Order: sequence, then C-alpha cells, then structure tokens
Amino acid sequence: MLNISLWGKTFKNPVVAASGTFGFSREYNEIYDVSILGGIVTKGLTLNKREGNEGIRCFETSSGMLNSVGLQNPGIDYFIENELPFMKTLNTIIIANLGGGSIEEYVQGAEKLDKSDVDIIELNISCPNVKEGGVNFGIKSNIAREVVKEVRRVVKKPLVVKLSPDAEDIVDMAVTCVEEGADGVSLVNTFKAMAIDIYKKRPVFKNVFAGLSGPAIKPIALRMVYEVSKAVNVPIMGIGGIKDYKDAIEFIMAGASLVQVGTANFINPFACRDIINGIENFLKEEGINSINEIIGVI
Amino acid sequence: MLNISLWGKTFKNPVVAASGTFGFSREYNEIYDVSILGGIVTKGLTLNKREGNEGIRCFETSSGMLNSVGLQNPGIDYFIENELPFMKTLNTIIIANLGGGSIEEYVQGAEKLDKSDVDIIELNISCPNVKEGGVNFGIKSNIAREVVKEVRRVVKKPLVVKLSPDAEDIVDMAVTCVEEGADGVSLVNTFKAMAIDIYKKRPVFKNVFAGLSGPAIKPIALRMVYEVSKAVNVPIMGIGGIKDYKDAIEFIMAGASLVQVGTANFINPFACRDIINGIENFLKEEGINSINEIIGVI
Amino acid sequence: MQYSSLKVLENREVAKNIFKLKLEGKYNVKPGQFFMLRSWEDEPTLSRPFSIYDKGENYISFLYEVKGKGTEKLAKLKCQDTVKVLGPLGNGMDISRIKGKVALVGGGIGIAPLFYFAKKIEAHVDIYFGFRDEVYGIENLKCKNLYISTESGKVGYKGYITDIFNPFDYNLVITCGPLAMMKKVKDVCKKTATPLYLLMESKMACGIGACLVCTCKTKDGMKRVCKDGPVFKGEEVVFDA
Amino acid sequence: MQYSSLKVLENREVAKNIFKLKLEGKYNVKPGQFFMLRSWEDEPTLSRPFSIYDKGENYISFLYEVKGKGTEKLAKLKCQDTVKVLGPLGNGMDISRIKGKVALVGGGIGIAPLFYFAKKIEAHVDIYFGFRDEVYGIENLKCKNLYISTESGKVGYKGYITDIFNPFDYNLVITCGPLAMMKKVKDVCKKTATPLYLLMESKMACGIGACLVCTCKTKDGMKRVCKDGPVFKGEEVVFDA
Ligand SMILES: Cc1cc2nc3c(=O)[nH]c(=O)nc-3n(C[C@H](O)[C@H](O)[C@H](O)COP(=O)(O)OP(=O)(O)OC[C@H]3O[C@@H](n4cnc5c(N)ncnc54)[C@H](O)[C@@H]3O)c2cc1C
Ligand SMILES: Cc1cc2nc3c(=O)[nH]c(=O)nc-3n(C[C@H](O)[C@H](O)[C@H](O)COP(=O)(O)OP(=O)(O)OC[C@H]3O[C@@H](n4cnc5c(N)ncnc54)[C@H](O)[C@@H]3O)c2cc1C
Ligand SMILES: Cc1cc2nc3c(=O)[nH]c(=O)nc-3n(C[C@H](O)[C@H](O)[C@H](O)COP(=O)(O)O)c2cc1C
Ligand SMILES: Cc1cc2nc3c(=O)[nH]c(=O)nc-3n(C[C@H](O)[C@H](O)[C@H](O)COP(=O)(O)O)c2cc1C
Ligand code: FES
Ligand code: FES
Repeated sequence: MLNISLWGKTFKNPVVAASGTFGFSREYNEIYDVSILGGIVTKGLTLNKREGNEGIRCFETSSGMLNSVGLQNPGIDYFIENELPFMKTLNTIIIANLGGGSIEEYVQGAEKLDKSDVDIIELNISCPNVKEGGVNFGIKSNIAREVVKEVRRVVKKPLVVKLSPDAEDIVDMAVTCVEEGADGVSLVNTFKAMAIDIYKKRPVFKNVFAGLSGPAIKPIALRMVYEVSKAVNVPIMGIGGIKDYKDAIEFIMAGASLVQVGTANFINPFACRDIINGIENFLKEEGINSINEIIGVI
Repeated sequence: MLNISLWGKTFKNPVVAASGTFGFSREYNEIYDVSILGGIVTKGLTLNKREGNEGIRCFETSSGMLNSVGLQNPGIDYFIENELPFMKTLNTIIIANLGGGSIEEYVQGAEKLDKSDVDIIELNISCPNVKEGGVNFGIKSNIAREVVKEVRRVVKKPLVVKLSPDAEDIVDMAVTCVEEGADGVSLVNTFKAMAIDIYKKRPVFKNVFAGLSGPAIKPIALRMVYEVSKAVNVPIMGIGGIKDYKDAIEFIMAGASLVQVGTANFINPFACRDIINGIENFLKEEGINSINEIIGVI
Repeated sequence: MQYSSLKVLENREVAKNIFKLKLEGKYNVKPGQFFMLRSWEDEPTLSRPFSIYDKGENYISFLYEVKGKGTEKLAKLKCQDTVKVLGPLGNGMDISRIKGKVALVGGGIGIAPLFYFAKKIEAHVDIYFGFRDEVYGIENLKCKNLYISTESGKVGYKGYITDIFNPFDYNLVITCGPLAMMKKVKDVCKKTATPLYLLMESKMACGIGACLVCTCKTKDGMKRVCKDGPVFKGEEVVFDA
Repeated sequence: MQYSSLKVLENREVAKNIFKLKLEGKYNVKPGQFFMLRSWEDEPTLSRPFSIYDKGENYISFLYEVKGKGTEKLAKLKCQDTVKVLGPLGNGMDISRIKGKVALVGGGIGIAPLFYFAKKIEAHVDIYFGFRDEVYGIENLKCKNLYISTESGKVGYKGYITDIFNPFDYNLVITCGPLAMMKKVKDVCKKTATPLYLLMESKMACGIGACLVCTCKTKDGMKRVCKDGPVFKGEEVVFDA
C-alpha cells in the first residue's frame, strides 16, 4: 500500500532521507536497517573533493537549525569507488545529489554519476556560482535554465532538480526546470538565513549566511510544494521540516509523490522509520488502500 | 541611552508593537502601561470597514503561527474618530498601518491618515490587489513602485513601506520603495504559508494560504534586514519572530533602527516591556552608551 | 486582568484524560470568564484558554480535557510548580442578569464553565449534562434537578442530553459543549422562544481582543470570542453550514 | 550504538550548576566516548552530547554543567523520568594503548570524561584538575597524585592548572577543557615532545558522523568530532587563531 512507481523504479514507500543529513547512509545503518527506506539521497557531491567551510557550521534556532557545511564531500570518483558499492548493497533507491560551482563542473560531475550505479540524480542548483562571484544558481529561472539544460544533455538517468526556496519565483523556477527536461523536482532546500553573536558583535557564521532547515520552515515549504504541484506534471519530492507522519502526509496531499526527511533525523534518529510506520497506520485507519490515492488530493 | 531620533521624532526606545498583534493598544494597556513603548503600529486600516475572513483564522506551527485575519478593521474614519484620540493620550509614537486592495483605495486612505494625528504611516504593500485578481502588491518591485509613488504624492508625514518576505527580490524591493520616496522600510511581514487538515483532506484555511509569523521565521527575517540595510540608507524597522531582547539586538546590529514585536506578545503579554528592559541591561553590561552605537554594527 | 505566575495547589486526574487544576490566587471572576494558561516555555507557541470552573477565597480552579500538546503539558504539572496565567478574560455574565428558572446544558468538557454558573445561581437552576461514557466534574455540584446522560448508557439516560432537554419550562438557557450540541439547543430554544446564551470556543492567540484571530460570525459582523464573548446571545451567533 | 529511553536513577546537583546524572542501562563504553541526550520534545531542536563520566554494571553516568536550554531541562529530571539516549558514540580510546606514566589535565567541566579515563588506568595516572572556584566530580577518584587548582584559591593551588603542570615526567598526556587551556597544554607538550591526546568539543547535530556540522580542522583536513573524534592526537589538531 506504500509502493510508488516513478521513473521506471519502485519506491517501497514515499520516505527518502534528505541530502546532507544522512551521509552515505553507513552511520544510520548502524542504528537501524536503512533498507526499509523508500530511498536515500547522498550528501551533496562535487566533481572534486571539497573541505567545506571553516568555523562554526551549526547553530540552533527556534524549531530549526542553521548549517554552513559548505559541500564538504570526498568527490564523485571517491564516492563511486568507496561509498556507492556499500549503498548498492542496501535494498533501496539511491539518489546522488550533485552540486557544483560552475556549469562545467556540474556537467562533468553529472557525466560521471550517469555512468555509475546510482538510480537517480538530484541536481542541487542552490549552490553559489563561483564564476559569477558566488551568485546562487537557484535564484533566477534563466540562470537555472542553463544548468539544467546542460546537465540534462549528458544525463540519461532520471534527473530531478532540487529547488531553493530563495528562488525569486518558485513556480516559474519549477516550470523552467521541467521545460529543460527535468524528470521531477524536489523542494525545498534550506532558506538563506543568518544569526548574530551579539556579544562578539559579528555574524555567527564566517560566511555570514547559513541555511535554515527543520520544523520551523514546514509551513512555507508546504505552500511551495502545493503551488509547484499545481503548475508542473512531473513527480515532486516534498522537503522541509517534515518531522512526523502527519507532516509527511500534508506534503503528499499537497502534491508530493515522495517526501524527504532531513533535520528530523537529528531530532529523532528513528524519524524516517517512524514516519514510514505512521503513514502506513494512517492509511489503514482512514481506509485508504494506497498512498497513490492521496497524492495531490488537495 | 535607548532614545532614537528618526524622521524628526524621538522614540524613547527602539521597541514598537507590530501591526495586527496589538489592536489599537487598548487591550494591552489593561495589562501594562503601553506608554513605555517606543511606538505602536495600529491594526491594518483600510479606507472602509472590513469584516475580514471567515472560518478558522489561526493555526499553530512549530515555533510559529499562521493567521488569516484578512484585514478586519473598522475603517479609517472610525479609527480616526474613535481609536486615535485614545492612542494619542499615550505617550508614545503612533504609526498607522495602511492596507488596501487597489491603488485608489490606498491613496484615499493615505490622504485621510495624513490629515489625522498619527505620527507616521506604515504602508503595507503585502495586500492582494483586488483589481489584478488578488496578486500581491508586494511581490514584484515594479508593481510596488506604483503604489508607493502614488501614496507618497499625498503623504507629507513620514512614510514607511512594510515589505513582504515573499518579494521576489527583497533588496530590489527596498531600493525601489526608497527611490519612490519612502522615508523608511519595515520588514518583514508574514510569509505565505499553509497547513493541511489530513483528516478532512483539505487546507486548514478557507483561503488555502495564511501568513506565518513567530520565532520560526526569525533567522530568515534577520537575513533580509541585514541585506536590505546594506542597500538602502533610510531607517529600517526590523520585524520577524523577535521574542526577547537578544533577538531585538540581533536585528539592531543587522541594521534596524527600530524593531517591531508581533507574535511574541501572544507568547508573553509582557514581551515588549521585557525586551525594552533587556536591551537596557544589555547596553549597561556591555558598556555601550547609546543604542545608536550598535545600529548596523555588523 | 493581570498576568501572573500562580502556584499549583492540585492537579488531579478526575476521570480518564480529565484533570482538575487548582491554582493559588485571589481573583474576582464572573461565570463564563476564562484565563489563558501556559506551563511551558516555547512549544506550543500559544497559551491555552480555559474557563473558570470554580473559585475560592485563595484559589481558582479549572477542569480540562487532555487533547493535544498544551493540555498534555498541563497534565504533567505537580504541586508547587507554577503556571503563567492571564485573566480573567472575556465578558462572562453578570449573575444579577440571570433571573427566573435557568437550565444549564453542557456536553463533555463543556460542562466546565457551567459548574461555576451553577455555583453562583444554585437556588434556581436545573442542570443537563451529557457525557460520552464517564461522568466527571459534578462533585459538590448543587442545583434543583440534575439530569445526566451518557452515550454509552453507563450513567443516567442512554443517549444525548439534547434528547431529554426541553427548554419550555425555563426562563433562560445557558449552553456550552460541542458545536453540534449547541446548534441543537439553539434550534429547540428558538421553537420555544426561550432566551439562550451560548459559550463559544475558538482558537485564540492574544486572548484579550487585540489580534482578531478568534472571531465568531454574528448578525452584527465578526466578533471576538475572547473579548466580546465567550458568552453570546443565542440569536446573535451565525452558525456556518 | 543504540537509541533507547533510559530511566533516571539519580540527578543531583553536586556543586553550583554542576549535576550528576545516572541512567539505568548496560553499555560497553570506552573512555572518551559520549552519548547524545534528550529529555525534551521540541525545544531545543537538537540533542546534546555528554561524555561518559562513569559506568557500572547497570548504569552509566554523566557530569554536566548547566549552560543553556538543554542542560536546564536535564537539570529538572527526577528519578523515574526517562531520557532518550543515543550511543556510545565517538572513537574513545583503547585503554590497552595507554601505557606508561599518564597525566590527565582537565579544566572545569572538561574533567568529566577524564574521570572515566582515571578509573580505567588508576594505577599509573596523575591528575591535574583546574576549577574556577568550587571543586567537584572527584568523589571516588583514584590516582597516584591529584593536583587541584582553583582560580579563586579556594582549594589547592591558586591559579591555572597549566601553571603547575609539566609534561616532562609523563609518557602520555590526555587533556580536556576550555580551548585556551588545551592550546596551552599542547604548547608545553610540544616542547617536551610528550605524546598528547585532546578531547575536542563541537556543536553537534546527528552525533554519529552523517551531517558534517561538527568538524574540527586537522592536518589531514576537516574531521568529524563525533565520529573521527572526540579524541584526537595533539599534533593532528589545527587550532585557528
Ligand atoms: C473560552 C474558552 C474556554 C475553554 N475552556 C475550557 C475548559 O474549561 N476546559 C477544557 O478542557 N477546554 C477548554 N477550552 C478548550 C481548550 O482551550 C482546548 O481544548 C485546548 O486549547 C487544547 O489545547 P491542546 O494543546 O491540548 O490541543 P491542540 O493540540 O491545540 O489540539 C486541539 C484539538 O485540535 C486537534 N488538532 C490539533 N492539531 C491538529 C492538526 N494538525 N490537524 C487536525 N486537528 C488537529 C486535536 O486533535 C485536538 O482535538 C476552552 C476554549 C475556549 C476558547
Ligand atoms: C563530545 C562532547 C562531550 C561533551 N561532554 C560534556 C560533559 O560531559 N559535560 C558537560 O557538561 N558538557 C559536555 N559537553 C558540552 C555540552 O554538550 C554542552 O555544554 C551542552 O550541549 C550545552 O547545551 P545547552 O542547551 O545547555 O546550552 P546552549 O544553549 O547550547 O549554550 C551553550 C553555550 O553557548 C552559549 N550560547 C548559546 N546561545 C548563544 C547565542 N545565541 N549567542 C551566543 N552564545 C550563545 C551559551 O552561553 C552557552 O555558554 C560535551 C560536548 C561534546 C561535543
Ligand atoms: C546539515 C545539512 C546539510 C545539508 N547538505 C545538503 C547538501 O549537501 N545538498 C543538498 O541538496 N541539500 C542539503 N541540505 C538540505 C536538506 O537536504 C534539506 O533540503 C533541508 O534541510 C530541508 O529539509 P529539512 O527541514 O527536513 O531538514 C542539508 C541540510 C542540512 C541540515
Ligand atoms: C494575527 C496577526 C495579524 C496581523 N495583521 C497585520 C496587519 O493588519 N498589517 C500588517 O502590516 N501586518 C500584520 N501582521 C504582521 C505583523 O505585523 C508582523 O509583520 C509579522 O507577524 C512578523 O512579526 P512577528 O513574527 O513578530 O509576529 C499580522 C500578524 C499577525 C500574527
Ligand atoms: S484571541 Fe486575539 S482577539 Fe481573541
Ligand atoms: S554531528 Fe553530525 S557529523 Fe558530527
């Protein structure tokens, strides 16, 4: 009753671990068998290894957290050689999250991932464009269009574009990505936000800004998923502050075929497992035969 | 040490009660003497009386709340005759918040308020434009430009434009408002958000969307205030999830000359009072002589 | 109206999921008035409204049902803990205005405010309380006639209290409970032209009339349950379909 | 590593703002390992890391200082309450690797993990603990020599523990405490070329190595305090200016 077929693949349930919060799944697999998940998105990968940001990387806010990890990752080659084989032993869908600082970097990374054993590529366009002085690729539709177009050209696997909530017009952004061939969209990434250390009279983060995630953002993320689902007809992965099965069902009813769970894993290491069980119970109690019946019912 | 002079007026401290959360100040004045406040913004006023929205108007979220009051207010004439005289007996700055559904409605309202005894007009451009089928005035800079231009023409009093965080580009929006003669900007209003009743399989609110406020939004609001303060050189009122003096000081350091406190009044009826005292203690403990020294130090 | 930290004198489960909370404090309260309570810091964001259930020289008490986050936290309170309390709030009723033979019709936890009405006008009041299964909150309740119904038939009449309530005999009816029950009471009172007061509920934020989120539709427009109510005249309230 | 709800056996204030928390549970733990604790629902968002302070057949215990929201909530725990516990986490140290004469240098609440080191290697360890004013956490502490300093001079040497600590005599030094203290210890150990281990701290989210927010700069790049640490070799860690 939780099965969902998308892009020629079957997700055993709609619950997917979100990028950057689940590493390459080894760690959570020590706490519970992560094969029960519908899917797992890898930590954001870039063509070459990155060390990520210096200084404080995490700060708590009301019902949320700010992070400034800065795409620390071992690089795509290392991932394919050392992490992917383990992930492929898991009985779940593996989604590679791809980041980059320039179109060329994205394209080269995409080529490698497309040849690898990952099931799906999630293109994270909320990365600062190093060539354009750090301007985010995910804000203006016409800039995003270029990235998606070029990456699509080299990717034969299902390509999902992950949208930033800071996009000027999230609906237009989604439509643009689909026009350029995205097989799906996932939203939202973290919100650009900040915190100030009032005693030191300076921003908490070296980069000034950091990304807000967690339950705090849920009502805005849900609205965005709803609006996007009315405008595109590709599958949507709903993300943002999902902490329990009720939140997950809200996103599904708003139009998401799958949901991704991020920060909630930190709040409750069993979050994904509890959400899967919660959805199943909900469907049973409400007499709904299949999750597919409630996707986008609103 | 808390005095701030802006627009030829002296605020005795930077703490202002936010529109829609403090009524016309009579109610909170029964709990404590609201004359201690730096200023008070009225409930959003429109040319004519409005009944506001039907159905549920309030829903709680993690560290926040959604509201869908829909500009219920007695109309500007009634306000000037029946509420303003009382407010003018308070020893604080009175700011009228002006809403509207069309440019004409805004202009006519502004004319009346400009002739009244209010000290400052805060123009709320995050209202749906009834003429353009409900599209929000506050999203696109060029649409906001028209409203601000026309209202400015008829307003001699200080005019502050209140920005929506849903603006496509909040910095460009602020710059546009200042270009059109705004004496200041206040930000942010509530975020467009939603909630779904999963048992009834429908949105919680009749209007589907509602406005998110409260501590949840603080990190995003703070970032916006910081970005805007780097781009304009008019005074800024910082708003969004401020619940204690630490939050207030973060906004002030980010560039706000004044802060507005909304949802926190519901969490703690003494919130504004506690924030004023907290700021004063902070300045003393840190050996800062005047609040003016820390405005925009970041 | 004042905002204070009050000490818990008692917090006892009187029936399944139904608690009685007694707080130390001296208040002048009218029946139908309520307080905003908060025994937590951050979550849930908003405080919760509860009607005055009883009061003594040095205390006020509440009867509440555990429904969600807020009431779950209240249920954990122990003696000597403190609760933040704003009130008394709302219009309440002047007892001097309550004349003649009065019926109090309550359903479920809606009986809580009616207890205090009964206490104030015990000489000339009949009580109609309907419960699902267990009966609670009627300890020390004094009145002329007490009618109890339970849906399960455990105590009293088996069925809804509105099945056995007839407003014909009364000069005034005051009701509080689930919407469906109050609508029913309104309908029957209309037929007999019996004056009726309803105690309305609504999600609240400020609780004092400042934010306009708690409105209820009336013939004279949207009114604030927290300030213009919670006691409304029967004919005033417009029930949506 | 497991995620469980453990029962509170004891939660006692042993010095001003310093609590000892004892939880019922059987664990295999290495000194230097830690657990993520959570005794609340929503706020603060993240769980909090605490080092193993002591353990027995049926319990694990922690020594913590009340600093902010999280530890304030821990401080309210009463016997029989439950705490959610994830662990044991981090590398910790194989005691078999600890040979020769060892010095444990701790400052403030940084002594907490060192207590468990001392317990495991009591035969050949000297202890240097510095406090601000009050001395705590040394009950039942066994070692060859115990050096105590307090900044106020209340107990022991008046000043910093690093004033009286000299690594010259030792085969190994293990330190935990404020960054400034650990830097100082690193400096002196460098001079005498004494092998050093540091117990690093960092704000944590997942606690298990999945999220990369808790990194510490090392010669070999950014490493996760929660997984690659918290025990790091002295020469490995790069302290920022
Ligand atoms: C003037 C007034 C007086 C009152 N007096 C009393 C009194 O004396 N005694 C008393 O017990 N109560 C009284 N109430 C009601 C009381 O205030 C509420 O029961 C209380 O606020 C519930 O808070 P909670 O946090 O426990 O539940 P909440 O979490 O607020 O939930 C309340 C209800 O809403 C539902 N709900 C919550 N979240 C969702 C969601 N996401 N989707 C769908 N449904 C949801 C829950 O199932 C539950 O039934 C009064 C109310 C008013 C307005
Ligand atoms: C591996 C490891 C082991 C540990 N072991 C122990 C142990 O055994 N015992 C122990 O007591 N501690 C230990 N700690 C430290 C402990 O985890 C922290 O003290 C605890 O998380 C504090 O949580 P809190 O919510 O009480 O404080 P927080 O609210 O998180 O505050 C912590 C500190 O940050 C400051 N702070 C908070 N918010 C702000 C702000 N907005 N601006 C500026 N400053 C701010 C506070 O003043 C405070 O000093 C360990 C940490 C790690 C990483
Ligand atoms: C610590 C952390 C690291 C993250 N790293 C990535 C990343 O590498 N790539 C990416 O697309 N999103 C990343 N995200 C964003 C999450 O995948 C998710 O979109 C966001 O956190 C919102 O969901 P949540 O509220 O459930 O956490 C990260 C989030 C967190 C908290
Ligand atoms: C119940 C409610 C009603 C509001 N009404 C108005 C309004 O009439 N006009 C307006 O400009 N803003 C209105 N706001 C927005 C607040 O003034 C403020 O901008 C917003 O709530 C963010 O601040 P906060 O997080 O401190 O509440 C309202 C907010 C709330 C919660
Ligand atoms: S709750 Fe604010 S007006 Fe009633
Ligand atoms: S806290 Fe997540 S990697 Fe260390």
